[in-house]
Amino acid sequence: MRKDDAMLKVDGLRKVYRSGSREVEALRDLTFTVEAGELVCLVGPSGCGKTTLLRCVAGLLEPTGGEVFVDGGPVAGPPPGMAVVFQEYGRSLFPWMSVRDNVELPLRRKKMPRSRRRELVAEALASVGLDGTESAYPWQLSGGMQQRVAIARAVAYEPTILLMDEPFAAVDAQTRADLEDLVRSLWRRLGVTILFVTHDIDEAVYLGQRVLMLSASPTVVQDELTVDLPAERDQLHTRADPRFTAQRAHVYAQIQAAKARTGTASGAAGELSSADR
Amino acid sequence: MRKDDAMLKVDGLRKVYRSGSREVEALRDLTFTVEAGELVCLVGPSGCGKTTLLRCVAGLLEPTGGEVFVDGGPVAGPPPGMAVVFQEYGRSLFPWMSVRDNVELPLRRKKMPRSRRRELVAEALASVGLDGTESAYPWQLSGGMQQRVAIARAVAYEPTILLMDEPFAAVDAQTRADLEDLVRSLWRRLGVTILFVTHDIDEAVYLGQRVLMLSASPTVVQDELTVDLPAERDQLHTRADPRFTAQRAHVYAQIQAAKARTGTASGAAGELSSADR
Amino acid sequence: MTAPDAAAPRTFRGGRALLGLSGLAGLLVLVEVLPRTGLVSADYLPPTSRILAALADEAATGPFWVAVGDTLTAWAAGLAIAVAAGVAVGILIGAVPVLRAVTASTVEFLRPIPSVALIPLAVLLYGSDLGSSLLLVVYAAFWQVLVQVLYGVADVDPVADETARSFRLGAFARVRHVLWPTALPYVFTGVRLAAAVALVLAVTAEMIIGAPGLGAVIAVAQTSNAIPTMYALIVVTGLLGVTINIGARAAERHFLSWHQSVRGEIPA
Amino acid sequence: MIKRLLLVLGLPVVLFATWYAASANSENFYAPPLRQIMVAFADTWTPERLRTDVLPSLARLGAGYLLAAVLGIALGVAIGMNPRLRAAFEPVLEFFRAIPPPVLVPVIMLFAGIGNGMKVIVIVTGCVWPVLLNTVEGVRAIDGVLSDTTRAYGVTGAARLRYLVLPSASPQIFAGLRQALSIAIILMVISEMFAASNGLGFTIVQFQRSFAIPEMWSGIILLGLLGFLLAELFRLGERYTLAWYHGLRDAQRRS
Amino acid sequence: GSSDDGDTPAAGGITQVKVGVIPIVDVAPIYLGQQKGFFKTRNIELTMESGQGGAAIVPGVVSGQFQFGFSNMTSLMIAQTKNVPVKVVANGVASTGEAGKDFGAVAVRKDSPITKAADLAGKKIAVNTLKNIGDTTVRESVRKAGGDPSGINFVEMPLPNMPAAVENGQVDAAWVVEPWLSVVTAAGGRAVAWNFVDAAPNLTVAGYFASTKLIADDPDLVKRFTEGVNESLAYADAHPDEVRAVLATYTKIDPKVIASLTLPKWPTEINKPSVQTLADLGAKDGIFGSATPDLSKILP
Ligand SMILES: Nc1ncnc2c1ncn2[C@@H]1O[C@H](COP(=O)(O)OP(=O)(O)OP(=O)(O)O)[C@@H](O)[C@H]1O
Ligand SMILES: Nc1ncnc2c1ncn2[C@@H]1O[C@H](COP(=O)(O)OP(=O)(O)OP(=O)(O)O)[C@@H](O)[C@H]1O
Ligand SMILES: [Mg+2]
Ligand SMILES: [Mg+2]
Repeated sequence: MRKDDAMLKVDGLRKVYRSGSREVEALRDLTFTVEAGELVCLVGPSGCGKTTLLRCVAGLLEPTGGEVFVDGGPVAGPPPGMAVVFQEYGRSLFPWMSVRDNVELPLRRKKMPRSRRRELVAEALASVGLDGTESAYPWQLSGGMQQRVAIARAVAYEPTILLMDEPFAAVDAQTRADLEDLVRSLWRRLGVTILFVTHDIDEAVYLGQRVLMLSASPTVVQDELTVDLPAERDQLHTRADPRFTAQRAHVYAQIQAAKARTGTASGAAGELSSADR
Repeated sequence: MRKDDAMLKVDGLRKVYRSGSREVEALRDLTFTVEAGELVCLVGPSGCGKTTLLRCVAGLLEPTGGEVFVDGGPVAGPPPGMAVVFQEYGRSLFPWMSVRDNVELPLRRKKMPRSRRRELVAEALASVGLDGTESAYPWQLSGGMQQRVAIARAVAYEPTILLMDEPFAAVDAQTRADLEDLVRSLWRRLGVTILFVTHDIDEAVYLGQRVLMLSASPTVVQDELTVDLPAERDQLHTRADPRFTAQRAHVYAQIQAAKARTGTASGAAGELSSADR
Repeated sequence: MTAPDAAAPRTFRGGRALLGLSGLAGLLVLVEVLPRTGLVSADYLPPTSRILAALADEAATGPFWVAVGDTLTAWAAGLAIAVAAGVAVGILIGAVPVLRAVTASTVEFLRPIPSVALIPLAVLLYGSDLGSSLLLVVYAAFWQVLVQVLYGVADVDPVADETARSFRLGAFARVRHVLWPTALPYVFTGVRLAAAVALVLAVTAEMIIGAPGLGAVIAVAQTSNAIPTMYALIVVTGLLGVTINIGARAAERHFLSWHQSVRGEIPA
Repeated sequence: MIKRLLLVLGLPVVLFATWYAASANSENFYAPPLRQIMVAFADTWTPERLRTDVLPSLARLGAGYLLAAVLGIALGVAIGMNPRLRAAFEPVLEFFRAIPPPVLVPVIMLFAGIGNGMKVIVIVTGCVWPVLLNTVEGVRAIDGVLSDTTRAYGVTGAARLRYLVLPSASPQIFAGLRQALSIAIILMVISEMFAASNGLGFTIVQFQRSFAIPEMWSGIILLGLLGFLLAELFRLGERYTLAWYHGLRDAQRRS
Repeated sequence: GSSDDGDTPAAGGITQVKVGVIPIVDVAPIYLGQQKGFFKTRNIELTMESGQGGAAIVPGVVSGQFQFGFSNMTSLMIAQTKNVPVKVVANGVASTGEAGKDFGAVAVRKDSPITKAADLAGKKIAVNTLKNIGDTTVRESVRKAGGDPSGINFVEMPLPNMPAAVENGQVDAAWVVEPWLSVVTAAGGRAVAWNFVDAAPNLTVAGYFASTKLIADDPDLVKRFTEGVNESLAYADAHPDEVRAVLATYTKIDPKVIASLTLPKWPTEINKPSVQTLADLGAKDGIFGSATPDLSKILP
């Protein structure tokens, strides 16, 4: 699309789920690019295919059509240096491992001394406000705490590309604000490329350099907004900025439009078709 | 606390989780009442014990101290006519049943003709924007769609008391607004007693007649706010109402205060203590 | 709950059958080659070709098919009883913790008692009728199902269980809609285990007690030193096992289409 | 503690008492009074007998069981993770699974001789199946999200096996190991029916053949006791290894 | 169960009788007699139940599931010492009494250094059942040949495995009966001791038995059965070709082997002194424990 040294390039991506006689076209035709070191937010109605897109980018799901390139090469399996925070945070934690081991697991592959690993783990847990829970099992934690463990795992991994699927859905407003700032500081410090799915339009505008808006299904990129806010952001001032308000209103209107077009008031159920029953 | 015909009375509730050498005091001392037909929202920092409280009220968890009364009687098991929307919506749907069967299952116990049951199921699914997915399995749906199935199940059940644990965490802003209105209309139409856990302060104020604010742990009721808004609410006008803004600011300040008191910036990890390791 | 039947899975299923056949063919070739290279004497392990010739001879006779029928009757009846009893008892014991605690020691005491040790008892009660075979088959297969069901029932997701409880589903509805589907994958493994054990015991009982069936024919072949025939009969037993498994797998694909183990393998 | 003892012993005591009463006047040669069996038990299973007959049996049992466990899990993981491998091997495995040990033993003797090796192999060929089948099914049932998580973070190879596959399948693997335990005891007896000159199974079969019926029953009781003891040991091991699993399930049920 | 189907005379006064047998050469006469109608004429309709040895047959007879059974004498004597309520009603099979021409022998492989019975001392010998007729008579063979039987290491092994075990050297020698004796010799193996012949002249090896209850309750049936068996035994002894023919009906022995295998003797009389000798041998080897069998209680 733009430059050629894009970190992530999605080209004509199409995904159809087939199981038995049921066929769902989750993604129709997606094309966009994310530069190295960019922070892009992705919004779109529930069920429009955001998770599907992320899983295709992560190399966990084979697209039906089109291609995904990460760092120049086509994606066949999960690219190295990638971290993912799954929407199903509870199920993405290993119930047989303590919180510490869960966060530490991906680090084991990285050649680093044990002490450094421990340090990274402790730092990451502290940064999500979970110090003291190291030896607990995930299922002994509350929903929001589990989600923060999953975030800590991604943070400790120090990835070069980070995919997050509604990572703050289960935490309270204050924690959410803190985590937003954590993600931004991480991004600025390490120069990570981030693709961030959220339902919160404020969050998308506050966090991102760009916001991609997906249509309801059949899903295409409906609109794209380059966020016109200073790189230095903070909860108090940025959110009070009139430009912020204007841009979130724009995104909101776009999403409304997307929904209106599919007919059903509040769902993305239109894409569900039954081939032969 | 107030009248004696309370639908729900929580009296000195205390819950300590014990497992091995780990001991967590999730709830220290909770006392409050919910009148029949009231809609009460519950907010509090992540990990403060909201889910624990809901599970005690639902009779699914034995309190360590204190008592819960529903409709005058002490709670021993799940009281009749109650529906719960669990925070772990994904795991609360049965993967071996189609969406339709999942929603229909609790209705089977109610004596009603099959056709009426089907009707209720179809209505409930339509009201959450999921018509067309009846024959899909839950794991074929997106996260937000799964959560809406869980909501539809509770709605179709036509309960007299409804407990909801962050029921809109996984849906987009527009759908969320629609679902909020659905809950309010349900409540007004059927006179259900609702206890609603949320992290979204706007949502708590928009939905509730009262908002209960829990402290970070050791958890007590930190504050309580009677929402001073007309019974007729709608997304556009209510949220623009200056009283609305004032009240959400109040709740926000209270929660900030709660967090500040526990020291850690963004967590509720303080309650985690290790008895002997 | 329809089995996947789109075009893609079908070709894979065809490929699966081919792969399975090639595995069996490999075994046949191995058994043909082993005696021919002299690694083992062909007198004691005849090559495939001679076994198959003996099999063809046997298959041409009427009594052979009667014996196969007898064995399958004992197998099917025994398995049905064992599975029904194992599932019923397993769910009962598994769902009621007190019962589980009370019966655990007795179950562990009874399980390791070999069916062969019960042969005199079986003969005492039923002579060499179907009854003796059934007794031994049921005794051995029952435990297989029971243990699987117990582990399966313990595997219920707490959130799913709480959901059912919060809607006050009755005991029966919870068993039917929550316990049973959760335990089903375990039950399937149990049934597959029990199916083979039942076949093994049916044949063994026939061999030792002389109840009519394949086992009795094998015993005659053994005591007559008719080695190719004996191997031919063993092959028949093995093939019965393979057939039974094909059936079990088909049933599994149908009834567990929702389960991770099945859906995980359908290319999305 | 006392409660647990009561739970463990309650039903067996009741059953034995019933048996005792019901058989007190038994005239049946093959179902002698329990009193007689108990006398025979004390006379038969002397420490000397335990050393010469039970110990060798236990050694063979242990060797066979461990071998079957290792083999079953290794093969099961390989087959469970690879659908094509499973398609190729399943029919052959099912073929062998259906062959009765009494038929298989003579064939095994052709290759393995008549020593302890043969008996261990017989035990392995019998009790590898529940472990294998359960491992295959357990591995197939690994949660998709967990599996995706390891893939996304590049946890592959041995680490994936150690941190994802084995723990995740372990509840079902334990179901298989539990099954295999009692089957191992049964096959110990069967293997000792052929070409043995000592061992628990040999002794029981010898009693049966020489019409020493009370002694035979006492041997069967000993087998049961052995099974019970091993199951208790097993339970301890399982409690330890699957602590997370039982914790996960108990925490929400009973706390 | 069908515990007393057999006792009740069926229509036309015919008695249904089940006999527990092992499908080997030894029981050829009863199959032949059945074919010839020797039992029909005595209003007995025979059904043969082929079990694999005493584990199934004796309990079957004791419980009345079978009316009669076939067993070797040593097993029956062991049963008697344990007071199993059974008693012999007819002779079963006997040794030919001729060394070199009996139906059972101790065989070794072609190149074995063992050439005579005395050489078996201290060797590993396979028998189909330990502590039974095989090991006691083999010990007697060695004893008579001047060897020391105490060091012999008997191992138990199914008969079908013995030819291979001898050839592979898994055992030094094996006590085999027909048809395996023919199989071993055909493969070049040699017989080095004729244990039945060495134990006693014209040894009675096995017999047909019934439960004492049946003998007391239905002496007439027992008498008819005994007569039928005796007629069959005599006929079989006199018509070896017909015996070989009937073998092809209930066994799957290779026709070439059937034609050449050594048949045992089927006298109608039980050789009581030889049974006494068996009892003495068994007692010497301690297979009866502390008891001694009482022949009067077991033989007719
Ligand atoms: N395994 C599957 N089999 C069949 N259909 C599926 C599967 N997974 C997802 N879908 C369908 O694909 C569509 C997109 O799903 P996806 O999970 O990508 O949505 P999403 O944008 O992440 O939604 P949400 O915001 O609710 O999480 C949905 O209609 C869903 O029903
Ligand atoms: N099964 C358990 N065993 C031990 N501790 C537990 C268990 N379940 C919850 N806890 C602890 O109890 C506390 C309260 O948990 P709870 O789930 O009630 O919080 P919550 O208010 O619902 O949080 P969130 O908003 O994040 O969902 C937490 O500190 C958690 O670690
Ligand atoms: Mg999603
Ligand atoms: Mg919660």
